[in-house]
Amino acid sequence: MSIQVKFFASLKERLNIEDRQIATASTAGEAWDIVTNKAARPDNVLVAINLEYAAFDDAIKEGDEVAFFPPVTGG
Amino acid sequence: MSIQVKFFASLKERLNIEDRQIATASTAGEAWDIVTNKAARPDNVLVAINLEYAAFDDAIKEGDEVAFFPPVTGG
Amino acid sequence: MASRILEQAFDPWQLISQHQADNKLSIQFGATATFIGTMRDFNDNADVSAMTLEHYPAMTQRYIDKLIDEAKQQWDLLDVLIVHRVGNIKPAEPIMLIACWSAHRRASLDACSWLIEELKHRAPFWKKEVRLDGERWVEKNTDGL
Amino acid sequence: MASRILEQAFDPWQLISQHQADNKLSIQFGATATFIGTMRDFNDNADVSAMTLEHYPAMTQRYIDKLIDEAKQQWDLLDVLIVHRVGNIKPAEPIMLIACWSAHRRASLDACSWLIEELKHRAPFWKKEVRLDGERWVEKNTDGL
Repeated sequence: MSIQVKFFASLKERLNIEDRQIATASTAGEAWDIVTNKAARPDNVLVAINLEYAAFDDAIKEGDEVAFFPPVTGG
Repeated sequence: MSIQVKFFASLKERLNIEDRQIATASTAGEAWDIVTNKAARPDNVLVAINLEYAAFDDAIKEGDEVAFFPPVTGG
Repeated sequence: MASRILEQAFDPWQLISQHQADNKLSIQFGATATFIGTMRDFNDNADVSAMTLEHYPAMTQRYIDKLIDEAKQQWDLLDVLIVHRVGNIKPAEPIMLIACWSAHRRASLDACSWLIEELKHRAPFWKKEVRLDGERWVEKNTDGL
Repeated sequence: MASRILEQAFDPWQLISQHQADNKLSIQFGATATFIGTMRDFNDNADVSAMTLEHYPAMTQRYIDKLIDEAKQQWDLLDVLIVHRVGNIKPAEPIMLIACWSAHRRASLDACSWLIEELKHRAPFWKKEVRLDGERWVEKNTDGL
């Protein structure tokens, strides 16, 4: 078991990271720090844990999928 | 030249008048009285003169078309 | 901009699609809002098996065109299509079609809502229902429902 | 109720017509409100020649289905169809289709407006424009325009 970390759209391009697996992390914010090597978090970055909107401080566990992305612009 | 007087929908059925020509009348209300033989005016009856909403007191002249109808229920 | 009064049943999606193809709206429109009013088979809890829509032909066409002009003055619309059925109508047949095209969504959505209410409460159409208990003129459209 | 994410261009009127034919809405619906968002060829005054719509596949489908559930809780809806395009989009191609069916007009109109804003501001899609001056991610959807 591991934690899947995903990035989308402009954030994916800017950080040049699409998809990483990490062994463990206690919060979404810690997963961000591990994968981005503590890159500054843009103010408006959105977080989803297991396909639901969440916050950087929310707890995660092994097996979870954490995603980071910019404000959405669909429709 | 004369004045064309028309009735629609439930009003046409109730009065049993669809279309009449009268020689003259000074207002829409007078046209109503002439054609209906002074039938009582329902509270909610609508009036149009030359295809535009109007009032019973509005003036009409020869060549005009005056219509009376109940509240509309389209759409 | 177009308006039509039809005595025959119509396919609303086909008419909208055709109108859009016929009118070179080009690629300036970003939003299309439509509303279709369809005949239901019940009203006020009494089964309705058919409906007759009477209108005041000369005034109806003129009034609908006037509504389209007013909508164009109030909102930034690229095109409007209004189709209204008259005559004998069976359940599940469309009665009214309104389609509004605009660059941005708010104009087409707001114009469409406004046109619905104006058509229901001001345009000279009258519905008569054929019900289990006989024919009956509809006396009043519901408010905004 | 149905939602689809499509990678190919679609004909919105054909999809709505087909959905209505496939789903036995019978004769209980009196109102259908639809909204189509289409790609324009200009935005912020810079010519846009194409667009790429990225999304978060697993979350997108789930999120749209959740929006449909929420709309059904808020309004008395008989059916909802949502289609959203992803991938490479050319000007004049539809991006989003929302169709709501209800017995009375207010439910379908209000649900349609609400779903537009939710899809624009909450569903995980991202637009990247191909412009004369290069590619650019759209940073923010306009508020209610």
